[in-house]
Amino acid sequence: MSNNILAITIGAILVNNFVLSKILGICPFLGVSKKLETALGMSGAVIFVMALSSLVMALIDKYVLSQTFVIAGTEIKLRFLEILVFIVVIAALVQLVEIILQKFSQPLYKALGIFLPLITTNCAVLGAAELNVKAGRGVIESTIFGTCSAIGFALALVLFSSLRERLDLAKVPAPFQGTAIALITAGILAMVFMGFSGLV
Amino acid sequence: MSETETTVVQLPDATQLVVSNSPHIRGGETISKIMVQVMIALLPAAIAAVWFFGLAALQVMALCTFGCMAVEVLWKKAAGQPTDSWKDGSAALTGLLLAMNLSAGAPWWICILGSLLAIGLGKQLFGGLGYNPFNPALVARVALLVGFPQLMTSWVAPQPGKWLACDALTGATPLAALKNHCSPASISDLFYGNVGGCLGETSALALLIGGAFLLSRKIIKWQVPASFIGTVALITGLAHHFNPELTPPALYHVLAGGLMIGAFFMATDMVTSPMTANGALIFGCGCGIITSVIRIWGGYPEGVSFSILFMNALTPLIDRYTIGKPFGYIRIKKEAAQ
Amino acid sequence: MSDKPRKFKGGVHPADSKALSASKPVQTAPLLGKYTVIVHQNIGASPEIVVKKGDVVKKGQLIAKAAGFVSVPLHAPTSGTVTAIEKCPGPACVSVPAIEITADGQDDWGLPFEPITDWQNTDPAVLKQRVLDAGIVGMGGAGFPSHVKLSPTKPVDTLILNGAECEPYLTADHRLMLEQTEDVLLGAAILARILGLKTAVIGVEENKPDAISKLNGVAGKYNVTVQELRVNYPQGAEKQLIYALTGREVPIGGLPMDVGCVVQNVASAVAVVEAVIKGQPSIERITTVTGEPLVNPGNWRFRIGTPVSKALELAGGVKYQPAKLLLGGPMMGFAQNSLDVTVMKNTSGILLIPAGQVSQYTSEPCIRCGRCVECCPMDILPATISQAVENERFDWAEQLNVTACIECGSCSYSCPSHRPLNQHFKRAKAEILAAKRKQQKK
Amino acid sequence: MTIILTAVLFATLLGALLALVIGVTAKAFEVETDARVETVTGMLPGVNCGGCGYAGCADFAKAIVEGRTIPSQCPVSTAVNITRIAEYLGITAGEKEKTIAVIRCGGSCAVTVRSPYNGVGDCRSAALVAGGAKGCDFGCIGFASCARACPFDAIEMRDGLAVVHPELCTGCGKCVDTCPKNLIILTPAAVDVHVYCSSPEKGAIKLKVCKTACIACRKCVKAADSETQMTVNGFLVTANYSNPPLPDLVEKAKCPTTALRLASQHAAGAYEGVSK
Repeated sequence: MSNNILAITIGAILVNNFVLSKILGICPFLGVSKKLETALGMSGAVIFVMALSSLVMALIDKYVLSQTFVIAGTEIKLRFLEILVFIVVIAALVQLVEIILQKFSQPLYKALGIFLPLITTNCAVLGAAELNVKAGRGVIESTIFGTCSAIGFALALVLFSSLRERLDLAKVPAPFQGTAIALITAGILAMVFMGFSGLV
Repeated sequence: MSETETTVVQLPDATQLVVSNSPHIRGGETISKIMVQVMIALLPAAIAAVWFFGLAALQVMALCTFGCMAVEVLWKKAAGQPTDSWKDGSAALTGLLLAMNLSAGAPWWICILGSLLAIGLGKQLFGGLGYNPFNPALVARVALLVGFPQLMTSWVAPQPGKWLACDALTGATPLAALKNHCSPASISDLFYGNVGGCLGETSALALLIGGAFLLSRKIIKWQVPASFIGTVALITGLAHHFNPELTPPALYHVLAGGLMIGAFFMATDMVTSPMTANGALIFGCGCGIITSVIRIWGGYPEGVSFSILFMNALTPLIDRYTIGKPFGYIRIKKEAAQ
Repeated sequence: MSDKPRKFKGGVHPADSKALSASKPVQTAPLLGKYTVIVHQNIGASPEIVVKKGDVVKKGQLIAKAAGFVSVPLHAPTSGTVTAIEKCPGPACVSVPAIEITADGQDDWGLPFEPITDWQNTDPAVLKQRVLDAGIVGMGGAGFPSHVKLSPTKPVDTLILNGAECEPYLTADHRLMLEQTEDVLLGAAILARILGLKTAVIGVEENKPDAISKLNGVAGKYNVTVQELRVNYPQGAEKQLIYALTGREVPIGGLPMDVGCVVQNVASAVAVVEAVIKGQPSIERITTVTGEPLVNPGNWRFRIGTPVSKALELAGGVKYQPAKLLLGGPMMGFAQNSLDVTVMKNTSGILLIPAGQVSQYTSEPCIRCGRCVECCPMDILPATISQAVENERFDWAEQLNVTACIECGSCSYSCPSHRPLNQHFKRAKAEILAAKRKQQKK
Repeated sequence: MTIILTAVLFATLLGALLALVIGVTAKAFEVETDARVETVTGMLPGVNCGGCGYAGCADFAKAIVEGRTIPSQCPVSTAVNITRIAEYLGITAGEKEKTIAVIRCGGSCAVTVRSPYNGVGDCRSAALVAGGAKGCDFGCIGFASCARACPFDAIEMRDGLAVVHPELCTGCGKCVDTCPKNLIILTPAAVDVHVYCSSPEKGAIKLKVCKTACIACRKCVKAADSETQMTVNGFLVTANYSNPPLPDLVEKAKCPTTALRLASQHAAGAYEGVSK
């Protein structure tokens, strides 16, 4: 069990990093990585949402979607509602985070701007839930996987944003300024993360 | 002065006097001097490479060095900037380091492609010298390794003193041998360099001489190689102690593979490593941990280049959080507390 | 105090080039026909001019009076007539008000002060008043009014005399300590009395062994300790000197008195002796005129208001065109673009630098080598700060403690990329100060 | 059918549940915002030039909505835009005279004395070292700090002198603070005649270092339609912007140093290197 959890942790954070290996969640990765402060805020929000959504989704998966209901004599499996349910739940959770954040940290709320509600469409969140279902993980493992994936996302985001802050001071040739050099940097970073392959 | 003096006293022409901020004199250090000294430090390793791998090694080194310089000049020309930046020696050094990361049997186009990746992708895209967040030579090496895994992991076996014997034998590197459970090389072979591998992975002795030169000239910070090699020794030593089956002793790890060249020449690259002494310590430790983990548990036989690149990415963060307190700062705090 | 030479952390070792003038005894410059005394010679408020065009003045007569506490009076360098009060080239290459006095050749002392020979039994307050009246400032370079330093608002237990003279080329203090050894020590004793202290310590860099041994020979008589200092620039910077001698760190934005110290330059100490014992105001100083292009470098005793062109003539003129003319040393001095600028109370050197030695600034990118971080005596990050300034991010520069910078120039000296680091910091400090003032106005 | 009904029912229930949770939280953590601020921000130019005196357009929009300022304080917006904002908020737009920046120095490299300078290529940095190494202590240093600050590219560097193009200048005033010599002032856009000199020094001293300095000869004062159109201040004459001279004054006055210039002609380079 503990070995399995270690494997999930390292796998999710380093080897199969959501951003740099699975290329999930690129939108916020590029969008909020201009400043370290906002990247840290976004990381916190994503970790919170992903941990919570993985837990909730695992519970829904276990107690609703995997169950067979007998209604009016018909056996019904609600598995086909999987994506619909997941997205609705994610949307609701993100909404909650947004409301709470607006109350407690106006500057962070403003800095994250449109990217906060866009966590809803952060495929990393849905991806974590879907991968959990696919791998047949239990509730605890799913939550750990979700959290660690989010930590992996956060790691990539924070690394990337600190690099971008440095690139801000660099004299990048005009055609490559902005998103272009950001994507190139992300590419090199992804190459670096390939070094971790084979760890689990 | 005597009244009878006849020579006219000449005074400076005030209109030609330059005004500028102090200081008005400067120490002799220049970028090119630093680069040349690093290249001199690489000389023993280069000689060792030629000794063990023959003229093929020389060919690779020449191709990479001149390739990098050519890419630098062509890039600057294409960008419409002054093309004299190759004179600072940084491009040539990058090329030499790239060659040190290639096998003696590397085909010519790998060298040229590597030069393009190193100078183009690794350096000029980010704005040139001083702005690249990653070590250019390592960017090229890792890109080649990922792109051409077969080519980049087939090595020439060392044939000491045989100048023309280049593609006669292929051998495995000591670290790859470990992964494939072959018999490892002897410690003395590792130390003198009688093993397969990249040009710069062979002779630990030659690299140590170069490293000592750099340390004595204060070109590199001792913190980086010390903490890097120390951490690798510690982790692999502990791993060996608890599970001798898992991995060979620490000394083997320290001498084998690219650790020496990585610790003395690649991780110490000024542009991509932290500026403060504490930052350098953290940087070296991080490199050591990742290298050990990849070597012991990872899929790749060697983790030095990945670890340095990873820590390169971490450098801005390290720099940010290792800013020391300036002179006279502590007292302010103490007084404020009182 | 231990006998071992002391030092601070960081610093650089420029070639000292002192041999050009170190062995040249101080000569007294001949009386000139005209002196142009720059009015604002001290840090703080500019003094108020009390003479007008056409006035006849005696040597040593008050020509401008102190305006406020941090300000010092100014005295006529010779007897004669005030022929003009208008702008002349100043030490920062910007025209500043000056008083032109045409000498009558008599060089008549007006003797504004009564000599105090029995200083041991004189009230310290009277002595301090004399220091103020004589217009004595820090003669090492900064020009900070001495009487202000002698009026600490915090308890002081150490008087330090600064004889480090860490700037390359300069030998004025060296010659002074050698030729007027007793005066230096007597000055220390008088200053100690003003501060209510019994002892004083004088710090001298170990590259002046002759001065050190000479000082040691008589130091005991005046209760002064001589402390050798390691040769390391900026050893003569106040905060670094205090640290080397006492191990105390002056807080950022603080003054030496915050750590119980008062630092005075050796030349100021001699000026104090002249003011107290002889009753003479501060109207002359020893200045090193040096540099490779000069025919005959040396040390001269100049009246305040002597034009640089005359000083260069005394040194035999130049053999070839120099690249820069500096007032002060090569590390912290000010580049001049006029030969009409005049010697002031804090002009420790007039220096000509040949083109081969001059530092050419370029804006090559920083290669993050960390040389500047290593040598910074204030332990800040010059490289990062300069990048912040280049991007006009002054808030960031302030976070990085740019305000702690003492502008010693060690970072620019050691930078392999030839970056104008020091100028960046000057700019950052000016911008931060301006922003603060703006905020205060609001 | 059952499947469909169940799915619909389940989704509805789930939706209702989540809606309840969000609703309760939203009520508990309510934060008041004024949606109008965002709309007004959208109507502003968005260049964040700060010409209105606020930190960027969003801040200005907030100030308008809160009634602390009026829309016309924006120097960049067109009159139509300002009216639109005023109509949207139901307030009066107010009126603000259109201004342009004038850099009061004509000392290009050709006509001034300069020392060789080596250092940071930025006016504010250069001013700290030898006052910019220019013979005149009050003239344009010529390192383009104002030109870099201009969000509208209205300032051109010509032969070491910053020149404003009146047709591009919006009068935002962003350049004013960048000049270490305080050469830049905002003047009514309608006035075309300016004295391109700011040095209060005596005429003889000025002429030693600059050929286009104002030497206070008063030719322009005498030639003006009324004496009050030009103000004499020590050794410097300036246009009186509350009673401005007419453009033909430049022609009539025959300024011997060409310090008196028309802004439009100055921008076109008509006086370059000219001195009599």
